[in-house]
Amino acid sequence: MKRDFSEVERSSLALLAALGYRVVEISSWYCCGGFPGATALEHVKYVSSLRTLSVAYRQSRELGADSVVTSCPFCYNTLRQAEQLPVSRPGEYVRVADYLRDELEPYRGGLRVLHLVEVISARLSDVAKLAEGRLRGVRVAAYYGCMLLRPRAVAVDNPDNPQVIERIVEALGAVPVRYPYRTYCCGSFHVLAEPAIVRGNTERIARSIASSGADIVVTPCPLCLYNLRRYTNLKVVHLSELVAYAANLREAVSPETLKVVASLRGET
Amino acid sequence: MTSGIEGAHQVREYLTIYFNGEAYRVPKGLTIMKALEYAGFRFTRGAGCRGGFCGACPVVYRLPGDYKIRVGLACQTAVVDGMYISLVPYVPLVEYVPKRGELRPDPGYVLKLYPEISRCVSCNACSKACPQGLSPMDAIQAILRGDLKKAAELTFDCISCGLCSLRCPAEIRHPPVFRLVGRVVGLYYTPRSKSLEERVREIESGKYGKVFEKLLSTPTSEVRRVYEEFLKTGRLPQSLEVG
Amino acid sequence: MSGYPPELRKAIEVVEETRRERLRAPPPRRLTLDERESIVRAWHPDYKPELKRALGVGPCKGMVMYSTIADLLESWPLVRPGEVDLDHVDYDVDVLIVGSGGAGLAAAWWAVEEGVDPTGILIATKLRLGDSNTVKYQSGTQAATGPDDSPVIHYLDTLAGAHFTNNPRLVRVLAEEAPLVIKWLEGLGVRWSRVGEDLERLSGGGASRPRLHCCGDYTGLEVMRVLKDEVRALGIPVLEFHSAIELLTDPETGAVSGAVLLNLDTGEYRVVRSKVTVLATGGIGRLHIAGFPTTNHYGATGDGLVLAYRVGAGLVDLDTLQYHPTGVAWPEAILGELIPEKTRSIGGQLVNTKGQRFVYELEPRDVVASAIIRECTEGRGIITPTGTCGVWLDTPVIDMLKGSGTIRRELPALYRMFLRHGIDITVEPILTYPTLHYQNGGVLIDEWTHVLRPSGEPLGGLLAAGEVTGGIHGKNRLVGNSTADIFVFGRRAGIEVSRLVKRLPKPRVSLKHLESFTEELKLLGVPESRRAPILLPDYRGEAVLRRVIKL
Amino acid sequence: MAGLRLTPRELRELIREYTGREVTACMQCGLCTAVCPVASFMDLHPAALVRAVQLGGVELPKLRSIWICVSCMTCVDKCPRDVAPGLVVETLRQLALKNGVEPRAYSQLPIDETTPSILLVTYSRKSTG
Repeated sequence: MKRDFSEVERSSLALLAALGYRVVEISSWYCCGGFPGATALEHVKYVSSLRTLSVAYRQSRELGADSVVTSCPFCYNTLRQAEQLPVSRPGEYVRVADYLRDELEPYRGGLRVLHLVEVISARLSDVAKLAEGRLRGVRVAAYYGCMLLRPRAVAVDNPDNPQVIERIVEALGAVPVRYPYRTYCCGSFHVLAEPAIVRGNTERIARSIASSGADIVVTPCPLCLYNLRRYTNLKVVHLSELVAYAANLREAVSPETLKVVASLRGET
Repeated sequence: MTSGIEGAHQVREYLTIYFNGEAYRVPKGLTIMKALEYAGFRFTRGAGCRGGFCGACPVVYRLPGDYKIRVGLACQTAVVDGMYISLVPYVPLVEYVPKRGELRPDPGYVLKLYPEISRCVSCNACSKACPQGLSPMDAIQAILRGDLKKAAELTFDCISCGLCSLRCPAEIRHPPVFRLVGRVVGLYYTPRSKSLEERVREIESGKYGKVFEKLLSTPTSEVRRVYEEFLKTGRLPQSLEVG
Repeated sequence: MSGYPPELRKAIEVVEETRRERLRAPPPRRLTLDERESIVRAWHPDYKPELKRALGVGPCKGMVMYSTIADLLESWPLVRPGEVDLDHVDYDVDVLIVGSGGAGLAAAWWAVEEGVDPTGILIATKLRLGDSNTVKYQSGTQAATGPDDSPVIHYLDTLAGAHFTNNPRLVRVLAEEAPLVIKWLEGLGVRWSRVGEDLERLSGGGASRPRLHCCGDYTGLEVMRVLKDEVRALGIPVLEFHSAIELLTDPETGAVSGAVLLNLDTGEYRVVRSKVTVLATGGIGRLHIAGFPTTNHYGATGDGLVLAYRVGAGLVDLDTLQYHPTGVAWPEAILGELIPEKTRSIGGQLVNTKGQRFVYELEPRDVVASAIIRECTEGRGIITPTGTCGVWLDTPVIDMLKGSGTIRRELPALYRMFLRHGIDITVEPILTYPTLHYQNGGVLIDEWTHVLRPSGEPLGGLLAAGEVTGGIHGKNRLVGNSTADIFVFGRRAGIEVSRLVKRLPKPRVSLKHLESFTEELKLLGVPESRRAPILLPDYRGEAVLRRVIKL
Repeated sequence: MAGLRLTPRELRELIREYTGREVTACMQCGLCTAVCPVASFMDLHPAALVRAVQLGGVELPKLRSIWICVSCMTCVDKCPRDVAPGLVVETLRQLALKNGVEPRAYSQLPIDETTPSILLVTYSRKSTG
């Protein structure tokens, strides 16, 4: 994300600061690999997230923090599943923990893994105050993607009918718009080798959003953002950027997003 | 007082090492390279600077009764009794050779040439295999995040021995990647020295020509006196001052 | 667990006792020029007549030099005229570069830069591309790039450092063009160490201004990986593990017209015909002259001297060698490896068994080496368990003077080298004794790297650059001048190649020059078993060597 | 390549061991195929794939479905019999990858300087062994 979607990191950090949180980057964290190990055959895929959690846990003792926040749904999904590993799949956990033990004290529990959307939805009144109706009347369609909702054990909200982003939109003073394909997969990594899949899925999503009369689409996932922007002409921005814009943190919002939002209100 | 050449051994303790499965009695205190030579092997490949700089002599070994695979440089690792040694004279790392002027300052350029970096599962096997004690994993992670400067700093002391790549489950070719990152950072992220540019301009304008011609035509004894004077005062005589 | 055995740990206590006092006291006084010469004359191996003799063959017959080098030059060729089929030329090129260290690669790069077609160049190297002494150099390259410095002062330092025995014309080229090569390498992306925006310049022995340019502690490695990358990017053909064993000459003119290479893997020979040949074969440390260990790389066996001498080249200053004052004296595993001069530049102190400093650490190299040999010979050195002698180089004082972490930051390679043997140089001092480091003299060349006959007349078709050449450093080289030499004269060789290639015709090849040479060897009664170039040193144990059957 | 020639029974045991699910529990209700966002691009849609595993095993080198599945886990979430088709696919995919079968060669991918790291990483995790 630091390389390709730095605007998401910038706006998220600004937003968390505006909400009064002291955020410290984990001293050494490791690429989560995107997909957690679905089967017992893939426990090696938990090495990076468990090591990241171990470092975060040690750091949290020093800072008196109790949770890990990320803006990326992939990182959230893998870290959350890793956090649950000692309980959910103890056999695999022990193998990975033993492997890490000659490097550092492996994570055993005591940290909460949160996605940015959960942090915002816990502070809706404050967000509303910050927003001061900057987005009043704007019709916003929320596109969730997959990694925040499935598997169910790590979902931030009810996977069939999530409301968390819609509630945030309302807090911003905008109008949430619902449509059938909110949790439909955008085609993910197929954009690289099987683009037809992504074109098919994103067009279906775009048609559904268009019929719902939304002015702008907001998504929490950088890869969905990449796919939607590439194959549709939807006005789509990352959730953290929209909320940051609404909270008047303009310097933390990328120029492209500012242009998109400006075009909504007919501002010059 | 011996001059310290290898041959000058007093009473020596001996120990046994195993090379290619064969046992050899060699003097204690030698490096693996010197011990094998003592035992009668002559290196053509797998030896280079003999000082720990060129990465020609990676070696993999196990100690008796210990499952751990250990690594080192044959020219820098002292022999241990019961050591099981196998030399790695060549690590197959198919390298992309960029043409002149093709290097780009953009992390995407590195990923385009070596996309397998994104297969890194952060298992840290590479760091355990680094005889220089570096962390190739942290460098690969830095590249994935687009922080080429940090990756270059972490791998400055890398001698391209290739042992990390031998242990990497994602089959990443670390040495060529780190060389490429080093070149890109050297070319695009390192400031050019202004004083150096100034001095080169002076030299190319022939500014020092006259003084050198004068010095070349001055008898050595005179030049020696000028230098002795210079050592005391720290200044050249007026006649040799450059304009 | 310290890597030192009990008896050495006891000797360290003496060093620790005097450390506090030494930190306060000023360093020993700098010697005057006369004092320098007297200590060198008294203790330096260069002034031990029993190590030397007159050369018995060839154009420089009668010249006094180290006996080991004389033996090398008075050896039978590896190739006998009948054995080699010269009609079948394997590689027909414009320029053959023998050796792929700093000089060889600089020559190759600049030849292409000045217009030579890369495919017309062939680099033949004994080991891998880039395996050389250059890879190992740490203390940096001397070049007068600083505002308070000037090439004129660098010129005078170099002359004085060599006790005015070097060729002023060559020294001028070195001093005047050293900044150009630093700029050239910076342009290629070499990451010279920096202080803020500007280059970091360290002081070195014999240099009256700080002008050593380093790349951290891996200067040679950084420069060479950039040059190797460039040479590969230019598409210049390279033959690795191909050692030049004999030059070829034009039967009429005697000009050099190529070489016979030996494939070290397969044992086959290859015939190369080239309009110009550049010798960049490096030094001779691996001959272990006077029984000294060496800092040199595995292939530094002085092949270039033999090849050039047999075709009539002049030689100079082979009665002098540079013994780097601070080689590793203990542990045995890394005996003779380099402890870079930077260790002393940033504060390391030389201390004898009584815990006293006995010489100003940044005197020229031959002076410091002589002082250490004096201390050891007069019993103020430590005898190690393996029979070698050494004085202490007190490294912990560096962190005390410059702040903790300085050693780890400035000398990571040295720190790593000793830590591998259980010695932490930030806490414990290290034992040091001079080690054979550099071949001051070598093949006679002019300002454009043409190899000269003893008469001074250029020998056609043959250039030489780098440590193999002589005349630039006279009887003693200053720190950092060797790498300045290989890049400055490597560059000039490349430029000269581009001029020669345009006008030289395709030469004829022969081994005619061997006829007169082998005649003299027969006259001198040199045994046929003594053959050169030796390509690689033979370190097999005595027990093995006694029973080896040469197939 | 030995791992590719498993009998149906061996495959079922492997799936039980790696996913903790019984592939025989599937009653072919087809819900997984209905909710799968990429089913239309597959040669064996999820329900058909589970059926194939139940009956006769699969020809891994030729099977395309395992490369099309994006692990969005919707089918796992919806399956009334907890057969977790997504995990069945994942087991087959890992089996293939670990035996050297890959959907396409890395070098032919249209990767350029703008391809985001997140895309490369997710693609590699699912399509390279």
